Amino acid sequence: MNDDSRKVSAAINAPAAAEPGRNAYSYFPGCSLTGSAGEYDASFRLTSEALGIRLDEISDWNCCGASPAPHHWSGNLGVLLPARNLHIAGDGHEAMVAPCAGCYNRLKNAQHELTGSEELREQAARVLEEPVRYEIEILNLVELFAREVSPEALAERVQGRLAGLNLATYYGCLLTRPAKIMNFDNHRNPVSMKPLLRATGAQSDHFPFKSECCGSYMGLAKKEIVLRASRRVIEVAAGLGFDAIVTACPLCHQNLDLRQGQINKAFGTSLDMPVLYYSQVLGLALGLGSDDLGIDAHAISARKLLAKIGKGAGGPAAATSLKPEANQSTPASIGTIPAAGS
Amino acid sequence: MAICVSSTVADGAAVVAEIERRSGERVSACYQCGRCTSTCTGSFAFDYPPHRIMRLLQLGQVDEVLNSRTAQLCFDCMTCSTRCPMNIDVANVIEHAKMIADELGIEGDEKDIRLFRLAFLQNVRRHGRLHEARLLTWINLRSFKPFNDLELVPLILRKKKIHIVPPRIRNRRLIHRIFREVNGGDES
Amino acid sequence: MAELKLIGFLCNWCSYAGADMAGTARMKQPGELRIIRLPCTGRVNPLLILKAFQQGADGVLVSGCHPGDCHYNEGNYYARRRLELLSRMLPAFGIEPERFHFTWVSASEGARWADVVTQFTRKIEAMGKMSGAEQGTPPAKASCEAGVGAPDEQTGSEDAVPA
Amino acid sequence: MRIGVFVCQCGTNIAGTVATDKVAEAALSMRDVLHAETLQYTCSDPGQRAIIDAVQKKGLTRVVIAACSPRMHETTFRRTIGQAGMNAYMMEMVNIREHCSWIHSDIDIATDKAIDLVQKGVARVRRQVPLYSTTVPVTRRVLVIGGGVAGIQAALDIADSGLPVTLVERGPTIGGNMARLDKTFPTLDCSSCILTPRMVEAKQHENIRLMVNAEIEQVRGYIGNFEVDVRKKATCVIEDKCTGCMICQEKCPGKAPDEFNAGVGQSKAISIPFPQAVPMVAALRKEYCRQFINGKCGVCKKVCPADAVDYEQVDEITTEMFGAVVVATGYELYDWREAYPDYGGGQYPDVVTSLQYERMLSASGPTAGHVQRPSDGAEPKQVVFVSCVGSRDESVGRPLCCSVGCMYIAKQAILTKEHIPDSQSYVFYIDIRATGKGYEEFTRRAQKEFGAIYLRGRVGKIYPSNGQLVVMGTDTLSGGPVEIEADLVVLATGFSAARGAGELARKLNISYDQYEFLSESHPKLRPVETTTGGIFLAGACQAPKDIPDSVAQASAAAAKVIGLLSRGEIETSPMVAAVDQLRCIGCFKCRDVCPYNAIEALELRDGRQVAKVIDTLCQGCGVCNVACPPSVVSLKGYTDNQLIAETMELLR
Repeated sequence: MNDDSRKVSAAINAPAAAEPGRNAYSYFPGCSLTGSAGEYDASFRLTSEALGIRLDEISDWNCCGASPAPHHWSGNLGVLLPARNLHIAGDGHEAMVAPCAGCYNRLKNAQHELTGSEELREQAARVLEEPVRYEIEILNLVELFAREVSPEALAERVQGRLAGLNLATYYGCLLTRPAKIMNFDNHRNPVSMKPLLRATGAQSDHFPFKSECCGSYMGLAKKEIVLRASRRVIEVAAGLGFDAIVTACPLCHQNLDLRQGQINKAFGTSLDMPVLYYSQVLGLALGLGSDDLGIDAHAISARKLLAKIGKGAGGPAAATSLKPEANQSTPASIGTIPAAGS
Repeated sequence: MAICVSSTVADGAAVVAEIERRSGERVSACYQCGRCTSTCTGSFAFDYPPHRIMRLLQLGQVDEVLNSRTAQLCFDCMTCSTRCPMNIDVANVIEHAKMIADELGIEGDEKDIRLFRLAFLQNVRRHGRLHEARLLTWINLRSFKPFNDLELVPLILRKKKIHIVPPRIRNRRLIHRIFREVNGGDES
Repeated sequence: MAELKLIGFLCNWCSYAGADMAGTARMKQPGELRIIRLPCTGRVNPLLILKAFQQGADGVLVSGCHPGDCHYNEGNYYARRRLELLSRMLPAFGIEPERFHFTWVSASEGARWADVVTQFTRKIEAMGKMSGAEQGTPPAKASCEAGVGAPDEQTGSEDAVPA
Repeated sequence: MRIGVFVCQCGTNIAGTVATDKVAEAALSMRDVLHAETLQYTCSDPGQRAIIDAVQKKGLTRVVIAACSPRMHETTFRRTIGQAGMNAYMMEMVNIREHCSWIHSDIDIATDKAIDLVQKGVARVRRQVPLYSTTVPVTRRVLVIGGGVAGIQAALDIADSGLPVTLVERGPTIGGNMARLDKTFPTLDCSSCILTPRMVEAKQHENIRLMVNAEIEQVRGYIGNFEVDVRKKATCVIEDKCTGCMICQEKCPGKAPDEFNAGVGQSKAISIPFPQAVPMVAALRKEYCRQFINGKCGVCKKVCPADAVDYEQVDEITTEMFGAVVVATGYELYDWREAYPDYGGGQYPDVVTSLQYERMLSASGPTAGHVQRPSDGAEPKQVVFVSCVGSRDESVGRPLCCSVGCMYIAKQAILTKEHIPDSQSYVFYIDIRATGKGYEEFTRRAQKEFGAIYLRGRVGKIYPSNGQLVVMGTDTLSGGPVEIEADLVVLATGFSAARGAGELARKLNISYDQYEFLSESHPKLRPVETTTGGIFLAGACQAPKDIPDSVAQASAAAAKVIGLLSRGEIETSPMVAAVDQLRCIGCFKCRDVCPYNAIEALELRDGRQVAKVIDTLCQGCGVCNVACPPSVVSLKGYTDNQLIAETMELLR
């Protein structure tokens, strides 16, 4: 299987491979990918390999600080922790890739702040005991694949392997916001995943909740926020007939997948929506094994979805039409939410 | 800058000015259309939805803002900022209100979220990386909710989503130095 | 340091009106710039600008209608050609080209005008006054006088005119 | 030389920041100044009298007035000194308000600057000579561009005064956007009932010539004498022959989008936009016509009983002279789709624009007045109106208020209830702007009598769910988010300038703003004039406007045109170029650069060829002045000597 996929990559990326260094990236996995999101790491490495992209993991990287660092220490903890990673990420690479949307966001924010403040650069230098290097280009995996893989080449190679699936692209918050720092295509309507997903033969209709929030890191401290926000994302996707939600963020994944059972329990729903990492979907399209890609490591089984692939069942009826299946003429509710915390 | 917190409009103005200075946003640009609130992810758990936070700041009522659940709970998803028709980064304003509340030692009622942030950073400070299992345990014990998320544990174990041994980086000294730097020498 | 002397040549239809609008909207601006009104930037003689520098201007700003919007159809295009050339020649006269700025501001762009004035003034402030050596360097002086000639007070035609 | 300087205090507008006494005092020490005084309001009657007094008592020969912008009051003060017996051009205004007191807060800085500016004005006026205007005859014909309600009103008013009018309309019929409306606020008059008679009147008026399917190609000339090329686009229908029987439309097999119905329903490749169109003439759209796409069809030609179809027809350009032009190009709805992905970006069929909804409400519309939602034809029971889409939204570059959205939403909410009695309308608004006569009462009625529920807040998101749409909004009055399940969502989209408005403005040489709305000469005192003499504005081409305001402005523009052309001839500006023919070397560089062809060759008696300025053509731009190698072309009022003197004075 893996030998096969190497050939795939050679075919897709023949011209790119000729340029030395261009498709070798410094790799920052981040804590989640070495912990609960191990399958994201595995699938990213495998897919990259199959696509002829070399990943060199940064040696001895540290936590980016995630959300708590910038929030609770006004003393620049949110800059200094990622600054060390930026500092050691270079090593002959022009760009680094951080598949975790949270890390990506922290790293880019830190870079932005370092660029704008002499004082911060001095502080970083004091801690690092040498002038801080922070200019390396920071990419997310969506951007990396968009840059390295042409939809035409991918389509030719995968021969519509994922035909019949309708995949909801889910970007969440951290990839795209704040817009002026992230510069991630169109922050109001991000579209970067779509061309490659379509190239796999899958359908990818407009998903109105693509940049709504899943509830972020509130899972541990204020679970009701996550359950409520994630429920809506999943419900809308299900209502529109999507087969799976595709994400590029371990935190989103955790909220949408791992907590889907909690959502069902809390709200009496029976949601059963597979949530896949973008790298897993591309890996599947490239013919990599679902075990290797860790599809199984998810709480919500993707078995039905896997069964669909290859059968070419013409695809599910797209739910873009708003014709009601049954005439549910329930009176519209105005759900005014009381101001006080419920 | 020393900040005197008071509910009087006159004194509130200084805090609002400080929030504006740090965030680079103008609260007076808000015309209360409420679009931030229309899709705010967490507002059902907040006491003031984002447009009311902006309004309170416009009126200099900083006491309400700094002590609000909103300031403590807003998790910076920035949905409001993306949609604001006046290009105000509302989340950024709330973020700075939160930081000023912290500096002033305002604890508020939402202990769990503070605990989470604290636990997270202690965890990182010790290992250089986050150890998720330890974070979960620590929070559950400290928040006196030992059974929170317990139903997930078998699932997590079955799906091999957890490491029992904490990950550690080699250069932990540097991490300690960073924490010392931001804590003004105090490493705790 | 003595006060900076900045001169702005503005066309009547777009930029002068834009500056009026900035005023009407009370948009505060630095106080160094003095505006001279012209019908069109096409009326701006490059030699006049050299003359201004020679006489001690620290910066000269010319502002007209946006390309395509000239009240006289194409005056601003003539201005652009002439003034770009001038800009390239300034170093030969010992004048830093940054001291000269040519831009477009429309009648509805009050905010833009305020911004242009502020930016330009800050830039010249940062550069400082023209050094004495630059003023009246022989080539500048020579061409200015050959071209437009110093105004002769006696040619002011008051006395020839029945009042 | 005896110069008088008058420093205006403009109440506290100037005196608040400029020490006007000091300015006057400083003026007294300037060369040839023998009178200086401050005046409280120079432009007022006592102010002007003070100037006349000083001129006459002290024998002043030149005047400098330091006050507001010359763009505001130059003509006022020229008249004043004219009354004092001086040549009107022996006056110079310096701007110490817009360019000084209003933009500075430091009194010393502002006062110094004001003194400098007065000094500059004195230097300039010392070199001024008297100038005299001439007159040119005017063409007593008028061009009206745009056949909406404003253009129709202006054309009728002007034509009624006896002046011939050519009304040029880009589309196949006059009537504009108003013809597409069902009812009008606040009276709920039937829009067609009040407009179509006016359309017919315009068609039948002996002084009006209608040109539909026509666009302005090029404009030359100036006030009183514009030479205009009009392109009459080929529609493959001979207008004079077509009887409007609509058989071609019936038989045409080529489907085409229905532009008149804002995309609701479909039309044919050859069609008449609507049954009350004026003129009642079919037009063919080649891009949808099988004859042109496939090269074979010819149905319309075959069935036309009047033999009016001509596939070989080509565009025609006609050139005419006009003394004045009224621009009434109107508006179109802002295209919201790109900017509002959160509202579905046009992907949800049941999210419609207000104009589409208007067509759905109209008895003459594609659904014959039965409100049906586009997705399935069902009658909507829950209708949500979303205000300010593409209005009051800086994040999409549209901070302006559309000025009519609040009113037409109220109207549509009322009509919804009338059409579907068991329906419920919800209106998301930010502020209700209802300032016209009877408007406030009207919006109250929508709520009180027709049960529309108004929610104060901007909608964040719309998404489909279970065959309905969920509208996520806010009610800031009750304090928090609100969600409504809707059958149909109507977006109150803002106004954009008509497509190509900026391009037309450039052809006409008039200014426009960043949204391509055309600019009036002065927002208060010259609201229908443009900065170009002889060209006037009417209706929503200038800014978003409702029907009464458009009609009022059209009549105002008509009055201006009639006033202008009633004189038969007009004064030209004397600030034109002049050639010193003794020193002219006959190189004709001036002629090459002149944008108005206002310079011709003149043979002197000694056989020398020299340049000569045609005063009536010269517009006074001064491009020739700069181009002249020996500097012998000079723009009166802006001579080299004057400009150099101003410059030198500022650099003393």
